[in-house]
Amino acid sequence: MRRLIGFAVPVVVILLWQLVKSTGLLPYDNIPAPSDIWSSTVDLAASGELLTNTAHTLAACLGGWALGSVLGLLLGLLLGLVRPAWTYGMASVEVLRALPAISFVPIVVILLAQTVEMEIVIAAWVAIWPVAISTIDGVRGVNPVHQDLARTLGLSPVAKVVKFALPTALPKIVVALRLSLSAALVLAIVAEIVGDPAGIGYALVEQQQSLRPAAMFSYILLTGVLGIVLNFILVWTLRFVPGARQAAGGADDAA
Amino acid sequence: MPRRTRKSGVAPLRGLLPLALVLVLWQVIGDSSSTFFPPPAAWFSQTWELTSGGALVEGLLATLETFVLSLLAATVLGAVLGLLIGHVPLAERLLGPILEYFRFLPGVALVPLAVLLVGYTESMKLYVVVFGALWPVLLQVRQSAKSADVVLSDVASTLRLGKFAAFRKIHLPAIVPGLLLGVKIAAPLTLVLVLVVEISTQVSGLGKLMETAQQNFQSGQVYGLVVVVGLVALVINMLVSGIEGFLLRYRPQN
Amino acid sequence: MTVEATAPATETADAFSCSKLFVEYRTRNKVLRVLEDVGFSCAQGEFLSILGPSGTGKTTLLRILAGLLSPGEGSSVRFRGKEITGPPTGVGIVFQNYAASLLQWRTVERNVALGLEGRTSKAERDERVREALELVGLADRGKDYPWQLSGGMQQRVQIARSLVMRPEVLLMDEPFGALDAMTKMQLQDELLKVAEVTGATVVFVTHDIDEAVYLSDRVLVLAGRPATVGRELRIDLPRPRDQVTTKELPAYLAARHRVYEALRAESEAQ
Amino acid sequence: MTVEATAPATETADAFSCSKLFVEYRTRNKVLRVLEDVGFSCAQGEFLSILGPSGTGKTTLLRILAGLLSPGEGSSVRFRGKEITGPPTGVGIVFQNYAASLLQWRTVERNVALGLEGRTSKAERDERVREALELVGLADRGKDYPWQLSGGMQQRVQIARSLVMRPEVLLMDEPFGALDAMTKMQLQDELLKVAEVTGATVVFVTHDIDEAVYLSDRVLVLAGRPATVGRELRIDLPRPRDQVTTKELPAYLAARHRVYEALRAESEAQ
Amino acid sequence: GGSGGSTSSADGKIRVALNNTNDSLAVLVAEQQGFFAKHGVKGVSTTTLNDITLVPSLLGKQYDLGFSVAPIMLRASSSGVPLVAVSGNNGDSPEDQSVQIFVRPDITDVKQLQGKRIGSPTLTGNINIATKAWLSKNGVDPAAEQFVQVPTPNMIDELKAGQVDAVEVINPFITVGKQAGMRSLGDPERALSPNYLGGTYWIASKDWTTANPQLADGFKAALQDAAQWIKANNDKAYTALAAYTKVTPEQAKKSPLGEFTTEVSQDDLKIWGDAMKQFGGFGGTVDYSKLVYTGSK
Ligand SMILES: Nc1ncnc2c1ncn2[C@@H]1O[C@H](COP(=O)(O)OP(=O)(O)OP(=O)(O)O)[C@@H](O)[C@H]1O
Ligand SMILES: Nc1ncnc2c1ncn2[C@@H]1O[C@H](COP(=O)(O)OP(=O)(O)OP(=O)(O)O)[C@@H](O)[C@H]1O
Ligand SMILES: [Mg+2]
Ligand SMILES: [Mg+2]
Repeated sequence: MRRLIGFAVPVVVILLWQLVKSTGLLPYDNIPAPSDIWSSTVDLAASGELLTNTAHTLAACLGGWALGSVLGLLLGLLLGLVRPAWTYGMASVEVLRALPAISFVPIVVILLAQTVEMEIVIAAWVAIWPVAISTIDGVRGVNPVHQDLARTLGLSPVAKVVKFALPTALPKIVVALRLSLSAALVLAIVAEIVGDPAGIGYALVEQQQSLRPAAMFSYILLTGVLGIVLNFILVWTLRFVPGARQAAGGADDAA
Repeated sequence: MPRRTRKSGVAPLRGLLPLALVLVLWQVIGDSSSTFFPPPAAWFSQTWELTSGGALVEGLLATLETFVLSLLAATVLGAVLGLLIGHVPLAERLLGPILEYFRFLPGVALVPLAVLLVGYTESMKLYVVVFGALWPVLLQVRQSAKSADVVLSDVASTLRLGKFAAFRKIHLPAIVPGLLLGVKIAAPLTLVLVLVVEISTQVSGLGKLMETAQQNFQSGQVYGLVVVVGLVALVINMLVSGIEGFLLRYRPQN
Repeated sequence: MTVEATAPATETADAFSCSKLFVEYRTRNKVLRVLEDVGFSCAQGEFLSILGPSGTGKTTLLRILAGLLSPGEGSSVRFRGKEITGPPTGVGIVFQNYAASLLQWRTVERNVALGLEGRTSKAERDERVREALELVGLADRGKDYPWQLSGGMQQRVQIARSLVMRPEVLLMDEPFGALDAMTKMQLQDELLKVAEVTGATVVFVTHDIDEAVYLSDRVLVLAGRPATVGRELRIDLPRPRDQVTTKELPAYLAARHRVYEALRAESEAQ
Repeated sequence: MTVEATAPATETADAFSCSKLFVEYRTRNKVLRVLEDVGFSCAQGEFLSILGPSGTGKTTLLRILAGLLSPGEGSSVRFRGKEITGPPTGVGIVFQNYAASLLQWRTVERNVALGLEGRTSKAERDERVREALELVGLADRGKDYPWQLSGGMQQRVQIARSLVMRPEVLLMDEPFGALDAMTKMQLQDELLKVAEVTGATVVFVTHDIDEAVYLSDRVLVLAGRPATVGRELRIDLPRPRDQVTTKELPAYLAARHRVYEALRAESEAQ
Repeated sequence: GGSGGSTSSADGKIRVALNNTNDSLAVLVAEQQGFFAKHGVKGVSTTTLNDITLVPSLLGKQYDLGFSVAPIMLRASSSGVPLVAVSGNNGDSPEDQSVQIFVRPDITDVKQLQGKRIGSPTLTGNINIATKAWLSKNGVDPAAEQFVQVPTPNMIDELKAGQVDAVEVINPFITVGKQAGMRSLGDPERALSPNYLGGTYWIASKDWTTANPQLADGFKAALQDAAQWIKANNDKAYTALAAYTKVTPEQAKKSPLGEFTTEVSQDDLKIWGDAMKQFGGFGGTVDYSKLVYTGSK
């Protein structure tokens, strides 16, 4: 019941929006009223179009996120734990992670065509960095007493990583996973807007060009909902990873 | 005592070696007549053309200005919101869901909306960029605030520090490492977002140059500008790492 | 459980008084009742020690007195006659987990100065910090960071931090636990001096029977599961006390014996 | 500084031997020399205690023996005749800062099992963990997380974690510091039993003179600034020892007195 | 999305990238009315985005043919991308106003646009080049204007909000603008040439036309048939278009269809090239004769 308070703010925002719209204070065609957005959402859902497009974008986002996160984790472990790798690689990573993925879309299109694989590559590219940087930061934060302990127990390098470095880094990695999830979703959509005519991103453009701004907003607002659902699933899944629960900030996050 | 790794530190420039190798390789085996994959020498010559009219410097300055302002705004806003929802349960319940929602909205799709409401101004760029760059700081700060040792809160309350003093002396320093991690993630992201906004509105900046080059099929220039962006990112990162080293100077060094 | 009769203190003269105090910790899969029907009072200016097996609830009790933890519904805990709702003024606390209680980003000096900032002039603050650090034998380590100190030194920084506030009430959780005999004795004497000069009330958790007897006016033994006040022993030794002469008094040895017996009896009764 | 003569042990029978050992900590603005010209050896199977004022360098010394810290250039530290370069196998350590040494994300059980994982079968591991937890009186707290335990309990978890490995050498830094007298005695006896049965060598840092005398074959007193081995005292008490009968022996009281005097003399000499 | 693959000559299949506007009507009709089949071509069309990824996807062999405009062709070709225009698209239609310059209510004359902010769909595109030529012809210095990139659907709103002073609008948004009472200052397209000027093409890579001349011929012939059919069956064409662009037939009918042609004129391309040099900062060299597909005969 107390969690319902979280709906207060959105409800107020929607009511205000509807109000300015119906009083004509906001005369722009490209900002439709919430009521219109709702009815167009219902139509899109009924036609099945919503589901198809969402499924496409979801596949691209999750594929990119999973690929990027795994690569980011491995990269982070390498750079965080192997000193020479950091010395002879970190600056390159700093350069790479600032490159705007969007300007690579045409090039990736040459290599992979306008396909979901292209979207996955673009989404993965942005998902790598938060995870890599957080992993580096996390594994280096292993408390000195724990470092001593791991050494006296004579643990293998792998055991040190699994039992000390990763759990220490976990809270930061969890946050990074959540960040890379949203980044992957946004970039999958961007890739659809400029590169691959499919999914939510293309639907946005298409609906707008077909003079249906309400339907376009349906997709934009749907994206946020999709994000919340994905995030909820992520946080929920993490409950089964030992130690990650506290890291994820508990169940309250899921709302 | 070699066993402790440095917790922070500026990445040495030797780290550019792998990238340099790739570029050299590209130059050697690349096809100089390729339209989309020209070798690095062509990047340089094509990009050099941009310096003649001052276009490159002008674009760089415009991008940097938006970047600096956006990163500052994103850091402050992210830290404030992160602390608020990390420490105040009511704020978390009230704002948590809507923030979580906003986090996933595709900022690029909102550019037209921002333009409509704010216009083709620098502040429009700022709003859009901050909207997208705020999250790493917010989430990391919130995480740090939540996981701060309870004993520290006990110290604050038994010393009867006022709310403000407790915040300034205990809660704020305790989130500094998390805040810095957030900024480290946010800084390149901010740069990317500035470029994306510039690319899609073509108001000014390196993004505008990049998009123009792309429309002109001057791939060499696109790559050259990408290199410029990478160098900017490297400098920014060194600054952030330097600040981190200074703020966390209390930590063990070895 | 026998409770030796003590003269009931008048309401206003009590620093603390508890009755029907109980505490439960709620964890994911169970509820752990730690304290049960704890009742005692501590007069103003009294030096009260709390002893008991590891894990009985001494730290828990101290946190309740400090207003950091609310006891179970129906418990009554009063400070100077008023129900405790939050940390009262004039109460200083020395935590058991000394390492976690120091601010890692502040030097020793600035850790000690923490509670004084904004409340005294800079000059007075510096002076008091210097005095406090001298008292605990760390005058020359003021500029170091906590991680550069040994365990015992960190504990002493914490003691200095609470003494520098000149509290009227001091709650101390095994403050001398990580100290060698010499340093410990020296700090015991300093503590007694401070308490006498300022008239401070001290509630002192320790595992060291000698220490409890040497310092206290009264000793509470917590025991049982959930724990309650098993015994209450008055220590009638003349003050000021002295490490050599007091400890040679037959009354000291007798008190020591009584406390030891009480502890053993309580532990075995479990 | 007087060093009482002890029979020089043969090279191979020594678990540890140090000579000309010194350590410096380099911090931003100064170099702090902590140990200077420390030389001693510890025979295999010996129980050696180290006493000394807070901040002398006991923890530092233990970390060097554990191979966790390299001493200054020119120092020699050998384990079984070989120069120490990293943590040797078969050495267990109990850290002074118990709160920091437990893994907060693992239950008590899994903290204790840590070193066994992948080295024994699951069944054997469970069995040994159960035994170790029983030994320290925490058999019923295996499923709890460290933050749900009291200070003394956390320290006991750490002890169980090192005992479960059945180490040939045990380095213990104030392991019983946060325990009440009863629990402490009980664990002292368990430790002696374990050491005897397994023939383990123990290097034991403590501030408790009684404890040092009761447990040890030999006591080293570290003192001075920088610290060195001020005294070395052999404790010739019959084994097995007993909390009541041993402590009533005149030899016990004499040894206790000697250690006390040595400590006082060293502290005052500073 | 579509799928990549090698050149598809053996089975007579051509893959055409369409955009989702009126411009794609001829291909649509050729497909639906069987004109492709009639000329021995198996057309597979995919709706995609008309922008910078088209040229890469032609080179990446994802598509064989795609819709493009003169400036893109010229720029790509001057940077060494071998492209040819297989067929024209929009033809001469005097009454059809395919581009309009809408302005804020307080602007009544072109001259007032001096130093103003103008929204354009693509800064380097044909519409913007034409607009610059038009401004220049009317005595306004295009170099003094601030051009910003605005997605066409947003133009009317931005004009309403006063964020831009003028916009370069194409259909169906011209109709939307007129209904909203916006003032138009006219069509800039005639500024470049008093006669009809072709500017939209179906393009392919040189490699593809060399390898598949029959397919290119067949494609062009099918479009020729389609153009005639559209002229004869305007109503049906509207219906097809409405279904394709997902608007109601009523909405579709509000935008005039105009003529379709398959002609590609080398001279027209040169006019574009000169205009781009004058107004678009274009400095490349182009061999115009190589840009035009002349057929297999
Ligand atoms: N946060 C908590 N959650 C759950 N149980 C707790 C918590 N804190 C303490 N306990 C439990 O409460 C009991 C009493 O703990 P407390 O720390 O008060 O003991 P203590 O008497 O101070 O022991 P010690 O002498 O070992 O410090 C212990 O069994 C402990 O496990
Ligand atoms: N990492 C460090 N950097 C700088 N100085 C240090 C460091 N660790 C310890 N010291 C200093 O070395 C000296 C010895 O420390 P150590 O921890 O060995 O003392 P100890 O004998 O174990 O004391 P205690 O009984 O209080 O635990 C102290 O003066 C301490 O301040
Ligand atoms: Mg306790
Ligand atoms: Mg120590």
